[in-house]
Parts: sequence; structure tokens; C-alpha cells
Amino acid sequence: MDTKKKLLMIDDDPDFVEPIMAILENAGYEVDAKYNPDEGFQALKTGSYDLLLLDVLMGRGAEGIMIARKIGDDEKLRETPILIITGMREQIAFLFPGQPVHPSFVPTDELIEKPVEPDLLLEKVSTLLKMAEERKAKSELN
Amino acid sequence: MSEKVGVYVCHCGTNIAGVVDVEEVSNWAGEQPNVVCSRDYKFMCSSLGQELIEEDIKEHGLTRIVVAACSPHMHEKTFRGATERGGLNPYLFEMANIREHNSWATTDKAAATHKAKALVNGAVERVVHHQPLEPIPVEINPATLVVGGGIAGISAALELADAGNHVYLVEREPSIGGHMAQLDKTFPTLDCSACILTPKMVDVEQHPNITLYSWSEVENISGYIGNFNVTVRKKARYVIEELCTGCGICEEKCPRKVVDEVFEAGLAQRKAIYTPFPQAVPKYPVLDPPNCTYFERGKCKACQILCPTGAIDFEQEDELLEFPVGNVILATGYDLFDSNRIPQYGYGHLANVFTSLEFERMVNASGPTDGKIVLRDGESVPQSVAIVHCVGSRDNNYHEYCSKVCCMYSLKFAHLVHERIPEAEVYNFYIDIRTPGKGYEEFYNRLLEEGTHFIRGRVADVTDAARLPGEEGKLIVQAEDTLIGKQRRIPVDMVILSAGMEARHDSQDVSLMFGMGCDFDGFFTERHPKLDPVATMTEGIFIAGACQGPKDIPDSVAQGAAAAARVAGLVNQETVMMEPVRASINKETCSGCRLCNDLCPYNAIVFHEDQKLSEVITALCQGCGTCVAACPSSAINGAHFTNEQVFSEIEGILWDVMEHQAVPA
Amino acid sequence: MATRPTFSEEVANLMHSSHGNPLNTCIQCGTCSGTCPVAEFMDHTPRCLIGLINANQKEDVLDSNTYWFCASCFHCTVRCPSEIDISGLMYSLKRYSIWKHHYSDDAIGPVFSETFVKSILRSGRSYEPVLAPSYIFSYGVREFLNEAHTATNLMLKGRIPVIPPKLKRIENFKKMADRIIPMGGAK
Amino acid sequence: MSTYSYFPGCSLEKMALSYHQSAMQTTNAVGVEMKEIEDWNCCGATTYFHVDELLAYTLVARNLAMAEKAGHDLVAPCSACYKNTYFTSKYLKEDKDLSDHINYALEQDNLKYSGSIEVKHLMEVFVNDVGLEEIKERTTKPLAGLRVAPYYGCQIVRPKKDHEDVENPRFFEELVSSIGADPVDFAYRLRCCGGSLIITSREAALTLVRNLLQNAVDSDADVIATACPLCQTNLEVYQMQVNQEFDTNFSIPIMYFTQLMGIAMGLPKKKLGIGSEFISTDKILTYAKEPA
Repeated sequence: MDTKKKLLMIDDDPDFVEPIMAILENAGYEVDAKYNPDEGFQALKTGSYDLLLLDVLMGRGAEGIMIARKIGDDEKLRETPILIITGMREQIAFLFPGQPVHPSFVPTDELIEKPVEPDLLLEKVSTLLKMAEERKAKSELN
Repeated sequence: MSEKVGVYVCHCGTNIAGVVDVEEVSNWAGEQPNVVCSRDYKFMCSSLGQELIEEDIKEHGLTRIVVAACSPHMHEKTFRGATERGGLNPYLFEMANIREHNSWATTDKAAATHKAKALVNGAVERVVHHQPLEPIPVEINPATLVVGGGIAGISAALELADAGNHVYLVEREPSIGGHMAQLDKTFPTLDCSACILTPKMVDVEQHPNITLYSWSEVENISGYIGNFNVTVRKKARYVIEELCTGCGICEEKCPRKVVDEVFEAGLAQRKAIYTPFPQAVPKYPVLDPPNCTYFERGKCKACQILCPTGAIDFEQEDELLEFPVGNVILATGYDLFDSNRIPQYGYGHLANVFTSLEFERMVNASGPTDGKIVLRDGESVPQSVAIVHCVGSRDNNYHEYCSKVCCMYSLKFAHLVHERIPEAEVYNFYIDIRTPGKGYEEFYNRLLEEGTHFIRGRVADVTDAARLPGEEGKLIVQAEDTLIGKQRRIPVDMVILSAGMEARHDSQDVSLMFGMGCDFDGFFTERHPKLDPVATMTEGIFIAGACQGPKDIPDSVAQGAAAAARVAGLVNQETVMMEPVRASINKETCSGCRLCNDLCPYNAIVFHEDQKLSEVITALCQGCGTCVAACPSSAINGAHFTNEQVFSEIEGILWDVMEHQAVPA
Repeated sequence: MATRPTFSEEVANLMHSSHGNPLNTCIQCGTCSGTCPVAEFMDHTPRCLIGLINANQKEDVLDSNTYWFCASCFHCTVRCPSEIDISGLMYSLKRYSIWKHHYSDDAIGPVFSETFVKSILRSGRSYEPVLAPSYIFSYGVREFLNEAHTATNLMLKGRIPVIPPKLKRIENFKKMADRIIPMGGAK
Repeated sequence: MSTYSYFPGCSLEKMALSYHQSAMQTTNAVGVEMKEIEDWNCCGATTYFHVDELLAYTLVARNLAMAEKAGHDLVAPCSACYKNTYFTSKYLKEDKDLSDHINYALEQDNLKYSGSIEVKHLMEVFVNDVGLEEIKERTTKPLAGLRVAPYYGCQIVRPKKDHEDVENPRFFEELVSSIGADPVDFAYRLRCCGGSLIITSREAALTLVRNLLQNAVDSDADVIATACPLCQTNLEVYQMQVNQEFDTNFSIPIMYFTQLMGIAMGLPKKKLGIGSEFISTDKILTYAKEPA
């Protein structure tokens, strides 16, 4: 069937990407993975994806945030829902004596932290996809 | 009248087909107006591919041919041949470049296929406007100019002269011989460089077919294959060659000594009037005015007074000589990389760091130390020597390329140190040992047996700052021994920097003067790196030796001979057929404004005062098109590049945009 | 579909925006290691480390102390004949090791980095006294006494600040950092 | 009078206060105004890059933006600050994507960096902008006979590849000559002092310091001149520890080039911060004499 939803995952950690891809593919999604922010953003621009799964700490630092901000600045890309999956708190949170990662600072739709519960992941993905479709239908109506 | 066009789309293996959907392009082309037959084929340049064209012409009555393949530089000639064998005029052919301009430049298959269609369509639209053209025969002057009297130039000159052709050999320095004359022994056979070179130099001097102009430089060249006009500046020697016997009294009596930076690499002195070395050819000395006491203070004249034949002439001036030649061989050689550019190796700062050329002179039996290996003080014998490979080579900060000869001459140096100072320790610091030549690897094995220490690691720096015991008063060479993964500091008495080869500092100017190409490193560009290494993109101009890229003696000799063979072939043909892509002026529409006269870079346009008209001299015209574009009354026609042809091609390429615009036919 | 990146590709991804040539252009000449002032303290020379990366020897690379010894003197970077930013590589590996917590508990390098960053985020400027405790206990007795003695001397010469410096617009400063790493510091 | 935005950096607040004081005195003496950037922050040193480079760029960009707002080129006396600031400015100028992101963060402090200013090391200001002739002219008490080892260290020349000559710069030597002193041939002048390792890898750092001191002493230097607070601290404050570790007895003063300039210009030593050093500089001061 060709109604398969296409997801893009940008994450630099192959050890994390592999199981997540397996979970999503088993659930009937088509998943592409890119392992650095440049290639990831390029793929997002040229391909057509229904949802983006985005890591935060990559390359020079929190480049996932940089991508999310760029997407927010782009009228077309803005439509793609983003699910941030980050282990940042685990990785460097001790440096930032505050609260958990703030999704509100970047235009993202959802945020979950590594390690990820498969059920939670699938639930969030499908909710986001549904929301995006509703949003689209609404804007077409207008 | 409608033409019948055949279109051939080449796969070039996977070079094109890997990116461009060639079948799709071919099918699409078949549907275009005028196209009666369209095919794709694995290798159009193969004989089977060419036969395809020939057969189709006969079978389908094709009147025009388009091949979409590689660059015309590569195969335009090939397909013109096929077109001609099929019975058509070869100029009724057009090539679309879908490799260099397309498949090699992208990985986007859809875009590449789209662009291939556009390029093919442009070619189809253009080719229907092609006209049959006939090549222009030109006579070839049998004389040849060889620029540069090193071993490559000498070889070329002798080959041509022996075959009965006249050669003008122009050398910038006072003597021919080039770098080879400075060397002591040659690898891997260790024969004496001078012993094998001098006979050849003498042959040049005595050859009835060779006119040698040393201490001379080419000032200007004009014309085209078969008919070049050369201007040579013969620099004032201040010695009347006809009177000089080469007795050497002037040099002996000259009171003025200067450091010889050229031949002796700064290690010895020469006089203000001098022959660079005893076996110099020609034997006449050269006077060097900036260092001459007479030129400086108006007094001395020792040489003139003591010359037995009255051959010294202080009034002599540069002479400009003009002569015609049919072909040119450039063998201008190389410069040695300047070791000062790598300050961390200490050259010029630490006394006992030597360049390879300095060491060559030092080990030369007729050199400044009579062949003794000594430190800068002129007497101490080094007990340990470090030879640093890849100085200025294989380094993006200087030259990315490998200089090819340094490994071998470094091995030779190590051998010479062992030979002259048996108790000395020799360390060769290398990245890779490159010995691809006959007898070269065997020579390396010999050095291993002789006990040379080989340390695989590029030298980081050379310093005299001692830190550890045993380093006092030594030069310390620091490098990683990459085979054991440890940093090492080797204290030695002498360091030799194996400097690489680089293009002559003025190679860019030379290439411009001769109208030929020069690569980023300054080496002259050959027509084809593998199949045509001694020809250039300019007809009648050939290259040989290290001016084309780093090379050792055997390779330079081989190229010299190869270039000579190419020239001899042309001379034998007596005439050569030239491209008919030339401009011509329509007498009816020429207004006689003379705008084109001055613009022509080849001085190919004359003005007839009586008729108030300009005319193109076909033989001189190179078909560049400058005049065509400049003519205000569109009176100049560039054959094979007519406005109609060029505009149809542009419109053809823009087919997808043009469709929307209803362009009037 | 995506093929799993090798370790060498992982490192390349980490350096994706660096300013030199990729690591696989290394010709293993050893210029970097010959130049490195601290090569003798490293368990692998910088050249060897690049070799290990290119050969996908992930564990050996991460276990190596090489990158924590890099003093950022940039001598290797300017000399590299292949124009690889070797110092940049060392930074990348330090980041990788911190992010993945791949270092031993007694390693001073990462702990110091963390302390330093924390202190700057708190006040905007660095303040030497808070840096000291994090590493000083790892020293032996003699080094400890030396260090303490040095500190006392500095204090006597008036070269150690008594009050930590702080920015005036520290709240803005924290919010600014929060836009780069939104960890809720600004609330 | 030319004016610059001055970014002292954390060390100059206290640890290297004498560098700050002498920099102020000497720039003032040659008619250059250094306006300290208001509310500047740490440049991130090298350690910040270990955690998040983007954050390090942001920190630097805040200082750059404030300097740009003031309309002057930024001057850093510390080599590490200089290198960080110089390259951040360069990268932000070259990479629009990066600069967009960093400016997005700067918004929070109502700042923006557009890349219109240059970043200079304090020594560059003296050598290139003020000029050695001018310095020579202001030298009233030339340090004739004083043998100075000009210690460049690392980050004032590296990794800046387009520098006149990374492996053989001469500007420090020329500056030393211009105040009448003799620059010694100091082979280790471009080698690392281990500055950033002193805390994390003490043994390595002390070894590097030892080698440097040894080479300076071997070249008969009376004093090592530095242009970086980290180099100064390493070479001077840790000299005693080196002596203990390696059984040596080095006692060579390490002074900022601005202090030597100040002495040669006849400025009062107190104002140059002389007196806060561990190794006495009394002998150095005796060289300053008005020409006979």
C-alpha cells in the first residue's frame, strides 16, 4: 500500500537509530535516517516527509535546536510536525541547573527523552500525524 | 528543405548511463522534428559505434549527425571521421557534451536526464543549419624551435637534427646542460652525470643542423602551426663569439669574485666574467655587468686588456633575432622548491642544514669541496646525516603532488655518504619510499643492506635547541616514527632537505606567450595525460621534460625524443590540414570602419585602402570569433559559428521554456 | 533505508562542519605526532588515533587518553599536509566522550570542563577558586601541597579574586544560553 | 586618537591584573583609547568547545555584538580570548546559518552581531596600527643590552593560516627591538607552554614549562616576554613547582610585553603592575636608561 507515512529521523547515534527504526517500521511506517544535521536538513528540504524525529546533541553541539529553529523560519517546512527525542538531560543536563528540556523554546510539537518507551513513541507519532492531518484539512477548508 | 538527422546517445559505460537515462533521452530525441533515427549505445567511440553511424547514413539517407557523449576535445575528431566515412561532409556533425557538462557534474538523475535532452535538442536544432566545410591545407616550415637546453631539450634537438631537420636551440643560461650538468652521479646506476651528458652537449654544438643561441630568451612568437615567427633576444655577453677561443684567460685574470648562486647553488664563487663550468657549451664566457668592476666604477678592463684575441666588447648590446619555424618544442625544465619556505626545517638559519642541490654540488668531484662531504665550516666531517624526504612535496601547504625523483636521489645521497664516510650513520625520514623504475627497487634494497636507517615519518622540525643528553651541539630532527608510534628525536651533524621540483617561476608567462595551457601548479598542460603527453592543445607546440611535471632523467630523455618524433612526423607530411573554422568578411556589407582590424588578436585582418574594405587572411585567422561579435554591420561571418547556428542551438537548449512563449519561426 | 554509519563516519558526522579536510584524506605521515608537544604522554599519537578512527576501532579510540592531552596549541593543524583540522578533531572527541559519558571517574579533563562551564553559566565570567576543588583531590600529597602553596602565594600577591565576578545582565545572559540549549535555566 | 573596544577577559581581572594595568598605560602613552566593553562575559576559553561549540560561539558573539554596537574593532590582550573571538567572528561572517542561530540567542540580550568589525590582538594594535616607529619615538629609556626572549606561544599565530608566516613570525622580535632591547634567538618561541593542561595534565604541562624555561636560559635571556596571561602564569607561577619536580633552579622573570614597553617609555613601575610577580624583576628595571 502506498499510504505508508514517511518519517525522517535525524540522529547521530546509530546505536539509538537502529532499534527506533525497527519499532517504527514494524508499526508500518517508512523511515529514513540521516546521521548529521546537514544531510538531515537537506533531506528534509528535498524529500517529502510526514514527520521529523529529531535528536538535539549532534556535531558542534545542540544542532537539533538549530534545525528546529530553521524549520520554524521556513513556511513550507513549518507544516511538518517535529518530535524531538533527546538524551540531552542525561548527557549534559548537570550543566544546566534548571528544568527538563523546554520544548517551548523551539517550534516543536512534542518532546520525549531517551531512553524511549516504544509504546509512548508510537503513540506520540500517531497523535502528531493525526494532528498534522487535521491542521491540513482545516487550512484547506479556509 | 528538411534535413534527416541521426542522433546517437552514448552510455560511456556507466559514466553517462549511471546518471542519465540514456534510453529515455534517445526515445525522446527520436520524436523531435527532423530526427529520423535515434539510438543509444554503450560506447559510441568504439569501432562498432562508429560503424553504426556509417551504416545509418547509407541506410536512412541521413544528412546530419548528432552524437551526445563526452567533450568534443575527446572525440569530435573521431565522430567527424565516422560521418565522413558514411559519405557526408565531416562538418555536418555536432556533438552534445552530456558527460563533463552533465553526468559528471551531478548525481541528480532526473535533472541530468532533463539537461541531456536540452543539450541534444540544442545540437539537433544547430546541426540542420550546418554547412559543408573543407579543411585548409598549410605548408610546414621544416625548421623547429627548441626552448631550453637541459637534457630534454638536448635530446629533442639531437633527434630532429639527426633526422635532417634544422633546429634552433634557445637556452636562457650561458651554457646548455640544465640541472643534469650540476649533478654528480645518477640513480640507480651511479654513472657520472657529466660523463654521459657532456658528449651530448658537444654533439649539439657541433651539429650542422643545430643553431644554438645560449644566454638568449624567446621574446615573442606569432603565427600558427607550420608558420611561426620567432623573435629571440640574444643577451649581451660582452664577448665577441667569433673572436673568442674559450682560452679562459679573462676569467682567470678577472679580479672580481662573486658567489655563484646558480650553478654552484651558493657554495662556491665565480668571477664577474665566467663560464659556469669547465665543460660548458658553448665555451664562450659571459660577463655579468652588475658585478663587474668596470661597469661599476669605469675602471679595470683586465679581461679586455689581457684577452689575446681582443674578444671583449664592453659596448655590446642585446640583439633581437627573427626567424621562421614550423614547430616548437618547449623543454624549459623546473625550479627547485625553495627550502626557506619551510622555516621549521631550519634552512638558512641553522648552518648545517643543506638543500639537495647544495649536497649534489658538494659530492661532485669537480664541485666546491672536490667531492668531500663536510659541514658548513668547510672541514668537519659529519658523523651522522639526516635526509629529509618530501620537502615541499605531498603537502597541500606547498605542493600537493609527489615530486617523483626525491626518494631516489635521497637513496643515492645515503649511498654516497656511506661511500665517502663509512662510519657515518645515515637516517632517511620518509613518508613512503617510491621506487617505480627499472632497477630502482633493487637500489633501495642495496641501501637497506648498506645499513641506512629508514624512519617512516615526516619530519616535524629541525632545531639546535638541545633538551636531552647527547643533543648538545647537534641538529635535532624530530619526527614520529610511525611504525612504532613514538615521537623520536635524532641528533645529527648534518641535515639534507630533499626539496621537490616545482614549475619554473615564469611558466605562466611562457605559456601565455606560446598560447598554451598551464595547470594550477604551473606545469604545462599536455593534450592528453596518457595518450598524448608531449603535444599541447595548440597545434605545432610540443612539450618535453620537467616543464610538463616532475620527471627524472630517463623520462625527460624519452619525452624529448617523443616530441621530436611528433615534429618529424609533421615535417614529413609537408602540409597539414587546418580547421576551416575561420572568419570571412562580406564585401557587400562591410562599411570599412576598421573596428575589427585592431581587435583581432592574431593580426589576421588587413584593410584595403583602395576599396575601403577589410579582409581576413584565412591562414592567420584562428576562428576565435572576436571580429564576428564586434562588427557593427554584421558583415563578418564565422564559419561553423554563424548567428543562425548559435541562436538555433540556444533556442533548442531552451526548448522547455520556449514552448510557452510562441516564438515566431 | 539507511545504512548504519561506521565509527569513522560517526566521527565525520561529529566534525561535519569543521574547517579542514575529512579524516580519510590522512596520509599517515606523522607530521602531527612529530610536532605534538605532549605526544610522549599520549597512549596513541594523534596520527595513530586518526588511523584507529579510519579503521573503526571505536573502543580503542574512546579509551585513549590522547584527546584529553591535547593542549589546543594548533601546531598540528597548521602543519598537516592534508589540511586536516586535527585540533578540531580532538575537540570533537572530547565532546563525544562527554556526551556519551565515556570516560573514567577519575578523569580530570571532563570534570574540569564541566565545572568550568557550570561556573560560567552561573556568573558569566570565570572564577578560579571554584575551579580548584574539582581536581585538586586527585593529586598526590606532594602535588597537593605544592598546589596549595602556589594558591596561597597567588592570594598574597593579590592575584586571586576574593569575590566571584558576576555580569550585570546575568538574567539576559542565562536566557541567551537557554536559546542555544533550552534546559529551562531561564524558567 | 584611535579608539578600540577592549575585551580584557577573565584573567586580566585579577590573576593577570598587571597585564591589564600595563596595557592601559602603554596604549594611553601612544595615544590609543581602549574602551572596555561594558558587562563583557567570558570567551568560553577552550573548555567550552568540549561541551557545546554553539554555546561557545554565542558567548563570544555577545562580546562581539557589544563591540560592534560601540562601533570599534575589538581588541583582546589574552591570546586564548583573541583566538576564540577572531575565529568566532570569522565563522559568523562566513556561515549565515550559524550567524542566524547565534543572533537568535543574542536577541535575548537585545543584541545582534552583523560582522562589521575586526578582531585584533593587543600586540597587533601596537605593531600594525600604532607602528614600530611611533613606539621607538615614545621610548625614552631604551632597554639597551636587555636580552629578551620573545615568547609568542600558540594562539596569537595559530591556527590563523593566512598569517604572514605562521612558522616564522618576526613581529614580536621587531617590537622588542623597537624599545631598544635585544631579542634573543629563542628556538621555543612558538611552542606550547601547556597552558590549558596545567590543571588537567599537570605532569605534561610542567614538562613543557621546563623545556621552555631551559631553552630561554640556554639562549642567555634575561627575561621572557609574553603576550598571554595563561603563558605568563604557567611560566612564572609554576616555575617553582618545575624546580621542585625536576630538580632545577630556574629563576627567570616572565613579563608582559606591555610591562617592558612601559618601562622603556619611562612609565612608573607601580602603574605597570610590577610588584605582583613571584620572580623579582628588579634587575630588568636597571636596564632602562636614558640614552647617553
